[in-house]
Amino acid sequence: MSADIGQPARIRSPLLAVHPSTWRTIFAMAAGLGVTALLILSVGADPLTAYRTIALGAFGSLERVTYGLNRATPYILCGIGVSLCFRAKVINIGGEGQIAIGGLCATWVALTWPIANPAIAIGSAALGGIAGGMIWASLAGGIHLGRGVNEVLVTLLMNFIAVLLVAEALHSWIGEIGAGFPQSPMLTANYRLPKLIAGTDLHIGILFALVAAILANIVLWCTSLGFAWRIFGESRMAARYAGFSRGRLTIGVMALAGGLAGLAGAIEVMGIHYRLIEGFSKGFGFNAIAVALLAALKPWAVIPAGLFFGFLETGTQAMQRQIGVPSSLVIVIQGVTMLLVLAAMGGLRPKGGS
Amino acid sequence: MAGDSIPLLEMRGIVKQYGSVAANAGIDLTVSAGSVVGLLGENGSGKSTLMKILFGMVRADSGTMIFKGRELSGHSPRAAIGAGIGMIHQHFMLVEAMTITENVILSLGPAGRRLRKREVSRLVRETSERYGLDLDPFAVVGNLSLGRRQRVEIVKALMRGAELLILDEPTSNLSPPEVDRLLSVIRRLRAEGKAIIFISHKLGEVLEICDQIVVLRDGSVVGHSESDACTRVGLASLMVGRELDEVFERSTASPGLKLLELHNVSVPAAPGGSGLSDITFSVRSGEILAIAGIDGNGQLELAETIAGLRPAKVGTIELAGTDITNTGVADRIATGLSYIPADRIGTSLVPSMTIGENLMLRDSHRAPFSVHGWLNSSALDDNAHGAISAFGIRAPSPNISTKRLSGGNQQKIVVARELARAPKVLIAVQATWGLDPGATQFILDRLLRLRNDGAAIVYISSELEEVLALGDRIGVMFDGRIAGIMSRADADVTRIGMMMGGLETQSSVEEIRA
Amino acid sequence: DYKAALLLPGSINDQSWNADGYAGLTKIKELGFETAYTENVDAADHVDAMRDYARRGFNIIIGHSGRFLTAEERVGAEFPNVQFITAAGSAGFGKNVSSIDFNNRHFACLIGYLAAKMSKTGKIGGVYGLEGLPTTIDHVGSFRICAKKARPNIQVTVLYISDMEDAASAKEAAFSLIAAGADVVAGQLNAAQTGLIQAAKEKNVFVTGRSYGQTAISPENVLTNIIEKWPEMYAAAAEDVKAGKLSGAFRVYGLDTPDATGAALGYLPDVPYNKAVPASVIAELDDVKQQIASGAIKIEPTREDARGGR
Amino acid sequence: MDSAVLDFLAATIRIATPLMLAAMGGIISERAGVFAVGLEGMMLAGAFGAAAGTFLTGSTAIGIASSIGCGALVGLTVAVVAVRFRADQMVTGLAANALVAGLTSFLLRGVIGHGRTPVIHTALLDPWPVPGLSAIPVIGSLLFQQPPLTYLAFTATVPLYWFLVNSHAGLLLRAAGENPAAAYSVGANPAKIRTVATIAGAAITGLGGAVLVLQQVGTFSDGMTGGRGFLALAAIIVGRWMPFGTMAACLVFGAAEAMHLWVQVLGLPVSSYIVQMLPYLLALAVLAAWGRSVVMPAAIGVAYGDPDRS
Ligand SMILES: Nc1ncnc2c1ncn2[C@@H]1O[C@H](COP(=O)(O)OP(=O)(O)OP(=O)(O)O)[C@@H](O)[C@H]1O
Ligand SMILES: Nc1ncnc2c1ncn2[C@@H]1O[C@H](COP(=O)(O)OP(=O)(O)OP(=O)(O)O)[C@@H](O)[C@H]1O
Ligand SMILES: [Mg+2]
Ligand SMILES: [Mg+2]
Repeated sequence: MSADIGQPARIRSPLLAVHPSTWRTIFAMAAGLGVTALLILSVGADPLTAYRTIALGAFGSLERVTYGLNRATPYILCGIGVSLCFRAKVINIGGEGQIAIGGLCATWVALTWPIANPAIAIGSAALGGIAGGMIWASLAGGIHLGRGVNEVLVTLLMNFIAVLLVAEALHSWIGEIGAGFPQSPMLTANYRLPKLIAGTDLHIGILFALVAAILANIVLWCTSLGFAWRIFGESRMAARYAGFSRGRLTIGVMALAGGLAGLAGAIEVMGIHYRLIEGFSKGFGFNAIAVALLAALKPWAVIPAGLFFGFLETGTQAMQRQIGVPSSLVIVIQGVTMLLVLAAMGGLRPKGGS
Repeated sequence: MAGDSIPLLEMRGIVKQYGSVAANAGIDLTVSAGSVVGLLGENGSGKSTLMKILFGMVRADSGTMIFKGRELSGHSPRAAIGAGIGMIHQHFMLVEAMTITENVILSLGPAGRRLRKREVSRLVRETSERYGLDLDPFAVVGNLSLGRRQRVEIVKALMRGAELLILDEPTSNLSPPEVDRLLSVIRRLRAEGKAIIFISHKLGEVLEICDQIVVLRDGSVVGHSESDACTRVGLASLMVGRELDEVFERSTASPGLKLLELHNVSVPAAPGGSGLSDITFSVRSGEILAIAGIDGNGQLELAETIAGLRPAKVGTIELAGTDITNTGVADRIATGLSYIPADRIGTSLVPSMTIGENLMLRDSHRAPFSVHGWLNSSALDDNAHGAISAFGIRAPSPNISTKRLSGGNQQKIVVARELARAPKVLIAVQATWGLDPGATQFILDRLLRLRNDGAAIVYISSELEEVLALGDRIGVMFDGRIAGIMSRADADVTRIGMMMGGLETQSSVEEIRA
Repeated sequence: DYKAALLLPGSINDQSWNADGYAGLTKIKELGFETAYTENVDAADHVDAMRDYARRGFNIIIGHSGRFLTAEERVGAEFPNVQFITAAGSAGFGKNVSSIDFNNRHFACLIGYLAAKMSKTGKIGGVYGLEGLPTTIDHVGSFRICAKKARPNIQVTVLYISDMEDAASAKEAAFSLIAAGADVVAGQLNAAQTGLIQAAKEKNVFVTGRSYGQTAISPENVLTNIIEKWPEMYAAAAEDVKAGKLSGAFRVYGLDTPDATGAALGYLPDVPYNKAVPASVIAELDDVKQQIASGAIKIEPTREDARGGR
Repeated sequence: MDSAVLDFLAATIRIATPLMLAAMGGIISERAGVFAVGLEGMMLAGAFGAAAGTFLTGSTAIGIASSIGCGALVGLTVAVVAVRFRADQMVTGLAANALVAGLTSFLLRGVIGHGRTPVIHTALLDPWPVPGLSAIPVIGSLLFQQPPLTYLAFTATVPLYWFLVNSHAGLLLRAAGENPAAAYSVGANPAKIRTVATIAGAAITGLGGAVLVLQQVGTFSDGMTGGRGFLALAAIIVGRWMPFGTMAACLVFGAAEAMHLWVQVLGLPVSSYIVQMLPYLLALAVLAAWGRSVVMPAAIGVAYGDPDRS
């Protein structure tokens, strides 16, 4: 998990006056385009058109951009938490479950209290989501510390449980009677996130994400808590020697990550669906991990990484609609792109095992 | 004279640049078969780097190496081993999760493939017994003390065998008797016509064992001569580049009130370690209690228990009158307890973090480093610059990660941090481990100053010299107990030696309580 | 020139639900429509995808699952002259957002009746997903009710599994039913349906499927399949649009809508049942059909009828 | 009733088998210091290989071989990105999972199906009764009448254990996973070891996918591994990176899965969603009772390159 990308990779030969990783990146991009071109040709479509539709699908119009931003929001929010956890070597892969619980709690708040003032309404639902995520994550942290169960396992298993909890809730007390799909009743207007740009679907969630990223960066680098987390992540023994409490640091970082994931869930509910629907969190958790690691666990870098994911998705999906390639091809293209970007970034990583 | 025979190894113009640091600035080194070459130099002068290059762990920027008439170019440890070069690394290359036997098998390379575990463990036992290194082949390395790990490295090297053996500070963690045994081993190897490169900061050893001595400073050779033409003082000043007065000043102690008191402290033994049984002693303000003992007799446990890293199951610990038996590490730091552990990498230092950050490792949540939880970066920088100049830490900037520092310089950071707190009580374990004479003296100096300023110091070391030089009272640990504590006046080496060996224990409790 | 777009929750590889939907789209194509489709549409993309198609002048946008209804309701309001259709939806909105479905009650009832009649042990079972959905309640409840109609003392055991695509765990579910004595296994899963067929094949008990392809897997053991006629239903809707008729209704096709029944039991394209089904049973089934069509039999399943377990 | 117990145990073994093969592969790669997050993808690739190979050639032997090959290919990909280019191992694994999920579906339709989905049905491997042993009254039918890959899954643990603990190669492998620098200093090449281990492990994991296709469902459907790769990963951790412990863990997971079906068959007053939580709650409970997990291979997940530039 070590991703201290701080130090620049050494320049191998004077001929390469450039950061070697630059070449790698260029190569990776070229390779990526090449591979995807072949795949696209294989289904009888024209790669250039495909690329154009991807680009247009991602950035073609203000509206397209807003979709990408909305898509990126949960990845960024949840990714920030993941990056902090991984920094502290607390391998929390419970993002999906925390998002699900967050969405559930936010919905519950929204459906239980008919608050008129939108600001208060949204605020309280968001807090509900945050609290839910925090509690769910802290629970995982508690089991991990209390019983010494590896955190990866606890969070993984609790993902399954969380998703089933949401299903159960939708099937029983929070579900909409007679709906054709497991979903809650619609949220009232005052519980819907205001639009950032009128006439588009871009809701204010992205602002939360940006602010959170900046705050997280500040916490990590400018506070003694962040320092403690970094030490804790670098060496458990050093953390002990420094007198940090393993319990507090672990629960603390888990709770923070859970809160952010919970907020992401609340935002998906209040900003996208206006209701809780089954499987709304599907895959978000793992994407968030990918985003955080792609960002080399730097909270601020989670923003570009998250946007990369968001726009890659909107773009490739637009391509799927425009030139009718199978969705599987889209997934392949996303996978290939990611692997190549990773390989390119590898050059930035410090070498040496220990 | 060994020097006249055709050289086994010739290194010419070795250059290795680390960023702005010239670790090796064009070094020539010649070693002939059947001779021991001593490599001396301050911390950070480039010894380990040169050796790592020779062994293929690090690639030189330029320079040539000719071994047995063949040029070693772009080679790896595998090639080096193949060519007949062996190395004991300053920072151990051991797999902690594995047993000693498994580590040895690994080190044997392809040769180990055919060997059975049973045979190897037998060999390990034999070898360690023959050289008096006392190792349990089935012990898991992770549970071993530094001293034992050092022995494992030696056994590895001996069993692999090599025509040229590189020993990078092999004695740093050994007790005097172990050192003697190692030296006799080296003599035997030399007699067998093997060549040895011997790195140490202990001039006595070097003069005793080496045929030639090469002195490095700032990555270049500043002196090269037959050892019998050298004197301690001469070498020391050659290394440091200035005169070093050999014996250092120490005013007599003026003990004040008791700052640290242990009453019947007992701790159960952790796997592979020793426990503590019924430890009782006290240290007064302005007093140094130096504790000798063969590594692994509970010194580590004692230090950790006082520092708060191990709960004391039985007994009480008082710091300046307040009972700290059940308080955590942080509280003990706050009440003025400093701790310099033996284990540098990963415990007292975080290698991947910067010098500045490491210097505030244990005070990060206190002023000046942070106010209301906000880190104060200027305080961090000032502190770092201050420490770097005050302790002469060799580093281009306070913002480089400490893993780029030489062993000695790393230790200076730890000492700087723990002294900066102006502690009431200091627990120091092997504080001068791996430090060059200049640095060693510098640090012992600082400890004495701290004592003169009224702190109580517990100095734990397996180096008798140091213990005797430093302690106002001398204690000896054996098998998790205090075998005895005597005042500086009536400390005599043979008696201490007996105690260290568990052959004598002191009966009169009064003397302990004194 | 008319255009129709189809949004699918999964991949058309599944030889089941999504494949049916895709077949429906090809049928629309035959009617001279220009067609497009998107698979594996995540919840977060529903609105995006629909708007995009609507913008690009598609006249019919079909969401092939109840989960699309929310988004259609929303986007439908923005594009009043585009026909939005939710397959297996549960409601219509405004003038242009409609839901269509085949009548789960009718066909599940026939399956339940058939299963009960074919059982020797007096125990039958069914494996389903998404407990509690109206369509699921209709389907499972009717299965149980009609089984009891056929044989009051029959024991009906129902299992719900989380993943309707996971054939291996569906197979295990079937095994556990069979182990508990069931000798006829029904179910309504997606890709996982093949798991039921395999289990039945291995333990040599009767099973019902969802496509002729599943008959092919084990001709001896498959009694029949509920063949859903999405092509018909989509075609009907498409014709309306061509004729300029938009609909905001919730249409359910069943045995009581003779010209388009929405589904049918089929073993092979023109063979309704496995030859193992005695003529007498077939006669009874035809009779049941009549009564359902005429409304003589009314099936009103409740959550209780659709409960898991016995 | 003991027949019910037998059925339960049989189900446990069936469910555990694919997990075990996947996990054994995972152990090899993790012991060498490479996170096995890609198990899901390797397994899915193996399943695809088995289905495609058997479907195209009609020979299950070739199917098994190609499942090994496909698994290894994914391993190669992971190794190149995570070891050669030292990219983060966890995210590399996740990306590989995505890639395989898409590619298998794509190839199934695009290449084998020539644009439309082929209906793949493969014969299932027949049980190989062990002469003599299979005649033993109770356990005979349970343990010694299994299809070949099941025997393989169980017996593979023994040589794997021996390899890790006693063989020289195993020692090097573990060294690469515990302290690559030390391994390098004694002349080994950690990067090479990790590459080989990842590929070899992936090949074995691929067989786990083959089990799903050739021993259980006899067809390939998108994402048919349904998260089993991650369960296998969990089993490795529970089993503390040792074959026997991991085998036990897989059996526990299998038993939990089987049990939740049984609980449903018996019927509980709670909804199926609650019952479906059972396996996970049970796993958590077992782990919590188990107590603190040993620390994982020290250098797992730590990229290792030329220490010169450390
Ligand atoms: N800050 C600390 N304070 C007290 N004990 C600690 C601290 N850090 C680590 N330890 C101890 O060191 C051992 C190893 O630490 P480590 O945390 O890596 O184990 P772990 O099983 O990975 O748990 P975790 O993932 O929480 O670190 C643990 O058993 C723990 O008891
Ligand atoms: N990996 C590295 N990256 C950057 N600088 C390094 C690295 N290794 C060594 N150096 C620098 O090279 C110089 C020589 O280091 P080296 O370890 O060879 O000194 P040394 O003579 O062995 O010191 P000591 O006696 O303390 O072991 C030091 O200034 C050190 O900071
Ligand atoms: Mg851990
Ligand atoms: Mg050195």
